[in-house]
Amino acid sequence: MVSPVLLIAVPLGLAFAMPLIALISRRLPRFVPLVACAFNLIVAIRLIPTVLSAPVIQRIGGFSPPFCINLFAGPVGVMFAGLIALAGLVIAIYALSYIRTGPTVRYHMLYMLLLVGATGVVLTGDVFNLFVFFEVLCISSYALVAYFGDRNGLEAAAKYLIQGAVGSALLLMGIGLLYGLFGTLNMADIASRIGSVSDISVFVPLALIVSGLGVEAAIFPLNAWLPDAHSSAPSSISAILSGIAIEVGLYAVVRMIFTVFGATSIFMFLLFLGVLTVLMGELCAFAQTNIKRMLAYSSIGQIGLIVFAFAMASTISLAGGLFQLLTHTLSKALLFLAAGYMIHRSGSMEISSLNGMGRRMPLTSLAFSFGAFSIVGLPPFIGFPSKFLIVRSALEKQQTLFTLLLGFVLLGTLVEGAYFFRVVQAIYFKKSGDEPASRSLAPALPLISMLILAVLIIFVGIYPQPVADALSTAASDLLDRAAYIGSVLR
Amino acid sequence: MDRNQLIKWLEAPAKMGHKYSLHAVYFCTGCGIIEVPPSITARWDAERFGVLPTASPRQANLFLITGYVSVKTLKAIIRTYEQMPEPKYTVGFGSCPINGGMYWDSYNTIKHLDKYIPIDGWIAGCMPRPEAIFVAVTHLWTLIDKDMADGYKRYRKYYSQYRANQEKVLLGLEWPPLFPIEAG
Amino acid sequence: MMVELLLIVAFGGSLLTYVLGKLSSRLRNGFALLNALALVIMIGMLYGQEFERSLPFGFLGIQFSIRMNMLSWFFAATILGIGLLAVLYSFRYMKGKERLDYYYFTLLFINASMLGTVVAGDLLSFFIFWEMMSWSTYLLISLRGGGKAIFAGIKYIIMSLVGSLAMLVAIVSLYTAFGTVDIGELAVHMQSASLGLALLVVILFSITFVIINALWPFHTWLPDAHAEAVSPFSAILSAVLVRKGLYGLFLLMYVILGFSFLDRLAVGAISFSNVLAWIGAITIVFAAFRALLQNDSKRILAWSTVGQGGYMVLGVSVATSMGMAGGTFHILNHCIYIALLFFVAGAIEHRTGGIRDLDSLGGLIKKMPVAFVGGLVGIFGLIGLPLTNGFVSKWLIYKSLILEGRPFLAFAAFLGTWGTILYGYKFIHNIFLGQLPDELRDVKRVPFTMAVPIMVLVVLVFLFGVLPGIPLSVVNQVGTYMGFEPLDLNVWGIPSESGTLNVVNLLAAIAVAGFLVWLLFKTLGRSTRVDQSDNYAAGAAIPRGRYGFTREFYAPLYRIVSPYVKDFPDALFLWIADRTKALGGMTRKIYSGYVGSYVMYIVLFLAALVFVQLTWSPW
Amino acid sequence: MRIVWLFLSPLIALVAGVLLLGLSRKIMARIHWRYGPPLLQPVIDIIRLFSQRSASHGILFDLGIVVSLAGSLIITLFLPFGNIAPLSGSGGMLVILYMMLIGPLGIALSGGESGNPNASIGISRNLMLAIGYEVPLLMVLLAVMTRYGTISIVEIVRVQQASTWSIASWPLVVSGLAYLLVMPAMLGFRPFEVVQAPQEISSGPMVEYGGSYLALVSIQHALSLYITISLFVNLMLGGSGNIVIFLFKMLVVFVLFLFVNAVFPRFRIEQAVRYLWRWPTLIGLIGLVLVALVGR
Amino acid sequence: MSFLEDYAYYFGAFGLIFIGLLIMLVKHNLIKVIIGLSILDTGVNLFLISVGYISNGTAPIFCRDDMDPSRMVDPVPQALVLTAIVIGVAVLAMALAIAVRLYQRYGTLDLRKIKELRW
Repeated sequence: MVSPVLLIAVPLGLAFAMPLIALISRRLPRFVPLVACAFNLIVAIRLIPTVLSAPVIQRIGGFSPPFCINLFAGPVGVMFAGLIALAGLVIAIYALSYIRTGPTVRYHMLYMLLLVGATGVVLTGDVFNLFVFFEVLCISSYALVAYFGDRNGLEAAAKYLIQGAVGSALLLMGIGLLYGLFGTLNMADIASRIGSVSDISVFVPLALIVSGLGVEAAIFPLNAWLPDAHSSAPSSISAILSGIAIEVGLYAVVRMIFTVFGATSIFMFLLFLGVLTVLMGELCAFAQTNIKRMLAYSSIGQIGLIVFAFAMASTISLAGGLFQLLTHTLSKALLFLAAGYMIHRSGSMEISSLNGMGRRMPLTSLAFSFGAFSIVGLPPFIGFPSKFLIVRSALEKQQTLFTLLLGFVLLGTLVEGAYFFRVVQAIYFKKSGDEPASRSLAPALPLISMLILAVLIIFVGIYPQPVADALSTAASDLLDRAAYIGSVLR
Repeated sequence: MDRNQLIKWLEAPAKMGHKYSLHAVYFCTGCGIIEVPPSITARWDAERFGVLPTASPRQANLFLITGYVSVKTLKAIIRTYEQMPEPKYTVGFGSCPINGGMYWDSYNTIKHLDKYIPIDGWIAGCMPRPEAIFVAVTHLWTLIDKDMADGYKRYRKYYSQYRANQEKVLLGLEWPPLFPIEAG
Repeated sequence: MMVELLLIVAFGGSLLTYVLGKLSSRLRNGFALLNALALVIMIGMLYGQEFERSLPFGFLGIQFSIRMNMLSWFFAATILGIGLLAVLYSFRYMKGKERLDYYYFTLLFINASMLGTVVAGDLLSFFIFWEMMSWSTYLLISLRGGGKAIFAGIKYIIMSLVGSLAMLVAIVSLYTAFGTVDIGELAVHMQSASLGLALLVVILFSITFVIINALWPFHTWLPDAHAEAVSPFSAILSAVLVRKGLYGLFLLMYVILGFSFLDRLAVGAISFSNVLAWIGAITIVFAAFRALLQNDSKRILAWSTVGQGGYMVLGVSVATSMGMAGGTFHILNHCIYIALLFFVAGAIEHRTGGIRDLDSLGGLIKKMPVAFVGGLVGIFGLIGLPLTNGFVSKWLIYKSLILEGRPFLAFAAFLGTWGTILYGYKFIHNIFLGQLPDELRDVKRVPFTMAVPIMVLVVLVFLFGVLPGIPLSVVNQVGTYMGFEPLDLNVWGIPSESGTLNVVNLLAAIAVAGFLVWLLFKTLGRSTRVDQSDNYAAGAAIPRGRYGFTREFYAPLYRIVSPYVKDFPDALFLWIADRTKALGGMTRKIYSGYVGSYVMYIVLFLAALVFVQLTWSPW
Repeated sequence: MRIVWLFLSPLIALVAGVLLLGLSRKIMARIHWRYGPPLLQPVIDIIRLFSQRSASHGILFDLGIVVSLAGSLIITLFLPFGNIAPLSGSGGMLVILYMMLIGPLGIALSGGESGNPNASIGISRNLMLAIGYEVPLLMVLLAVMTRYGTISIVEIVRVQQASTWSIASWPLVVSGLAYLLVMPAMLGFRPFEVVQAPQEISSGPMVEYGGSYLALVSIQHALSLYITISLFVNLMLGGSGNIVIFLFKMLVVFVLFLFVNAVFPRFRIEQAVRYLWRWPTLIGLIGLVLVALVGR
Repeated sequence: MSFLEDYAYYFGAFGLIFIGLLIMLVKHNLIKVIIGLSILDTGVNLFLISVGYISNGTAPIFCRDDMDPSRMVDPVPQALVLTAIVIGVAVLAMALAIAVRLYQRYGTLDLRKIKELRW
């Protein structure tokens, strides 16, 4: 029986040991994230069978809940942890050759801290702990966005930081209010008492927390930092930000709303917000000429889709939302990684500079198109089952409103298809301008990481059944407040 | 249509056809063409003789050269003549095609048209009246009957001479020879 | 196991072709051909079998199944047949071009996906194959590169995406309503479905199928896509891929819903079949006149594909056994002659160095006799002259329309045929007839491997035209499968009390009359062959280079019709795309780059939450 | 008997057509106050043409003509002539409609092969004019077929003989009017003589025809005159059981349109198509709507 | 007065928060914005402290038997605030570091001029 604490403790320890490791050899720190992520992945996979039957509650400090800080390793948490480890691993492999300049030791350290923060957020059962992990995640990502220290990176980091800080201030205020109301910080405890106070007094912390976490989760209109940060960061960081950071933010929002507040009435608001986010994100992306900004806006659109799915609050829709989350993590990571090397090769982020890339970098281009197809939701890629589940859940509501909103969401998908297909065409069919079409592959390690993602995308796309089963367990875990409270406050 | 003719037609229907179906390409080279419209319209009605204007030399078997022939026109005349299907008959209309007429001393007028294409008959006059066309047509009938309207055969036979004459005055032709020219 | 094997061979073959291409191009070509041939043989062995069974795996809890019946077989046979010929044709056509491995792979993959759609036994796998077909087609349309091809590709994939999203919603609503997507089970369940659901499903499905079948007003992707794709693939697109839309309509109208059920959806005269029929009629006329205005050999053919789709829909929507037979048979016929025509256009393109502009061609009959015969026969089939296969199917369609008392629809069909004559003649005239331009003096003949598919199709056009009973018996079985009375058939035509068709009589009459006239012509006429420069030009010697009338062939008619047959739907869709982009440009202005406003958004969001709470107090 | 008629009816049609052609020249001449050629002048012309040596532009140049004439000959087998229609059971009106394409199409292919721009212009005019008059004509034919509920022309004739002529029966009278308006265009008579237009485009598609080619085209022309008028008589004037009466009806119709031919100048092709798509189409449409409303 | 006494901290806290937000909204200089952020943080921290504050309370330690638990100040918010301050400092340091680098790159701290990334 492995303990979920290891998921946090080991990487954290390794992160702080990084300067020491660097003393031994300058080349060694590069491999530390690899080791940590592989370890995390193994632990998470080992944990999954256990948590599918019953969640593992890890108490810290010997108290029993609600007084202690506890880790709640339920299906969702462990799956997220596994996902984070997986994405982290793949991107770490990519970064082995991608990150060569700059303070690489700090990069890897910050990277590990980012992953630790993300893992902590998804595993924690304590509201304040959530905040702390969030800050770990955020601060390391601020630094990582500005990693190259170029104009855009710094500007994006500054903007990200200001908005993120406002968001965390709001979050902290919300947590303070919650504590003031209930005198406890344990999620399960708060959840069990939430009915005891008036609606309006619950509303204020809810609003603060949703806005605070919403900044990180990039819900419209709190997402102004996202296109800047994602487009200016190093591609590996864009991938992890897009693939992990906003997902974790979303997870936090969902966890708070579903489990802690049980606020069913906010769903309608979130529903509209999700649709709005989809449309905004996709429309903005449609008008982009910068590939990374386009991908970043597309992330906004995907977030909208996930919010839309979550806000429908049925088992299937949650499973769909989680599946879409998985899709987005894998595909967007793949897209950013592939785009990173294509940008590296062409030296420009303009879409027009990718013309004819299919001949120059065949495998990278292939990976990019897999990612694009998957994001758009074409079979047999992973995007299709998730889209299928979301559509199914919307239609199972049997209400005109939901069908209508679904229509808008699909409209967003259409726009998404339009700009992704445009890029795929540019890559494969447009003639590159002056450069002779010499063929050069990306270095092997990034290719391996892209390959892993691509294989996963196709494999899950063809055979989604186990993932879908696991995710529907996770979804019911998210939905079932009583079970959550019961298992923590046992 | 007497009886003898009927028998003759049965013997040689083609000849009958050639005689009574003279479809003419009126080559409007000069002022002579002014006499043609009266001849084919209600006043004189050429159609009762089977004479009918056609639009294209391919459909015609009578070539009526109406008026003076300049060097430039000659080229078109030769081309048109060569495009007509055999058997074909040529009639020069008015004095100009015969000998240059009032343009006899012009540097640019063809005085001897029959040096360049074979002519089966001439209608003299300046202008000949429309009736003269019908006289010519009836004469042509007799010629056809006697197989004497053989301009097209002559053209074929003496093509190398004709071609040489044509090339001399026109300084070369743009189209290949109609018939093979034997060397020498 | 035969069908599973078929799919495995189809998909595996395409992948293997790609791999082999990396080794040797000869091996790849050989294998591609062999694969296509094997598929044809296998589908031949499947003739007449009818079964439905579920596969041992599924997708998200939905069991996959496959079915094979005459309907599937009919479509599968056309797909694989044309696929085989297209592969054969590609050898020379694509020779020396870039990315051949990719080309063959995608071509075979598209064929395999299309095969998948027709043998799919449940709507989900149908959808999956459908989507695979869509995106792989998109990947092949733009192969040629260049602005137009890329535009065509993006146009296609967006419209196709609209269709597939609509279909996805339809399929999922069926699934949520009945808990199954198996076609056979759905057919049973649908009879008890609520009208609202049925209406939704029918409308959504129809959008999809109308888009892929390129019926007005969703035809706009087709002319671009077909014109810009490489010719063997244009043939596949036009001949079989577009007709997946009809397969879908068959499934929807006759297999799943059943016609009696469709009739219940009618509001007065506005019934599904009526709407469909009128869409078909508009398509026919509109496409015919649009094709008149084109000046690109493949674009003309592409528009004709649009128009011919209208005929099929007309026939299908009449829903008598005769109309059905006509519509179904027309699918087969169109598949034959349009593939033929695209092959011919491709051969011309191949040999003249990529000329598709009808104004710069001419006189090629002397240079490319095989292509000419192919083109002429194809156009005859397209027009539907007697003794070609197009005649029989059109005859059936017209007759069913007239006998059903729908003269206006029949009028549209006839008018479309006349339009077809005009553009068909223009196609023939501007490419093959007239004067040979100087720059085309040394055009070579059609290469052998390209001539073989052309000749095969020529023979088929005549064979099915003279002995229509052979294909019609298959068509009859398709109709029977869908629940129609079988048509009374002979091998030479259709005996029926209200107007019979006897093609052999026609053949005999034409043969005898033609022979007699030929005899007369040969015995009495004497003619000498002349050069093209020996031509009447009012006595002038014609210019050496070019002396023909091809430009603005129907200029007076253009002047009359062009204001009325503008491609309004196309303009509308482009306008929408343009506006969407402008909207995107506008909306993204809110990300102004100034942090103060971003912080403001956060505050405003909070304020909005408070406002919502205070106004409606949902929490 | 049927075999005999199979060969006889094209011949009769041929003779009738050639006679009509001769008659037309004679009557036109009389209207012009000319004496005019003999009645058999077309025969003489054809004989002359056959005896001439002509130029050929290629195989299609020959074949097109042959196909065109053969196609025209065959239609006569489908059209009831009196009561005789040897092949009418092989496809009905639809086959006739399609077979009527073969004539112009054959000439178009043959003329196109000649490579003469005048021919191409003539052909394009021919096709444009065809689509011009086909619009109202198809409406008329569909009205007739829908009215009688059959596509068999023999059946149509039979019904008319049992009751009354189409042109005299109620809803079809409108269609009949439209038919009358498009008849000159179908016959190629003025004011629709744009296809040949000898003064303008040197007789259009026929510009390169000489000799036997022109002979065959003349025969085809004669046949198409016969076919067009015969179709009108069969569909609108009730055909006839009696050959003589049938021919008489044809003659009347023909002379009627000859008068139109004689007194009109020529439209430009645009004007022709505009005219055909305006009045005849409008009337034809009204006729079709009436038939659709009245039903069988 | 008891009302003011009880809630003065809250007013102070929210006042600081609003001042901080206002500065962030209206000031264009990055340093000033960071100062605003700091004030905002301080406000939030003050707010957290005041949640657990009891006037005239005692430390939450049972060192004598007669300690009244209801008079004890809640220790948890203090722990929270401690953490929050640390985090705030980290963010502040990060922000200032970025500001310095930004100034090196752009030569200005005016946020209206640092607008290369937009739309």
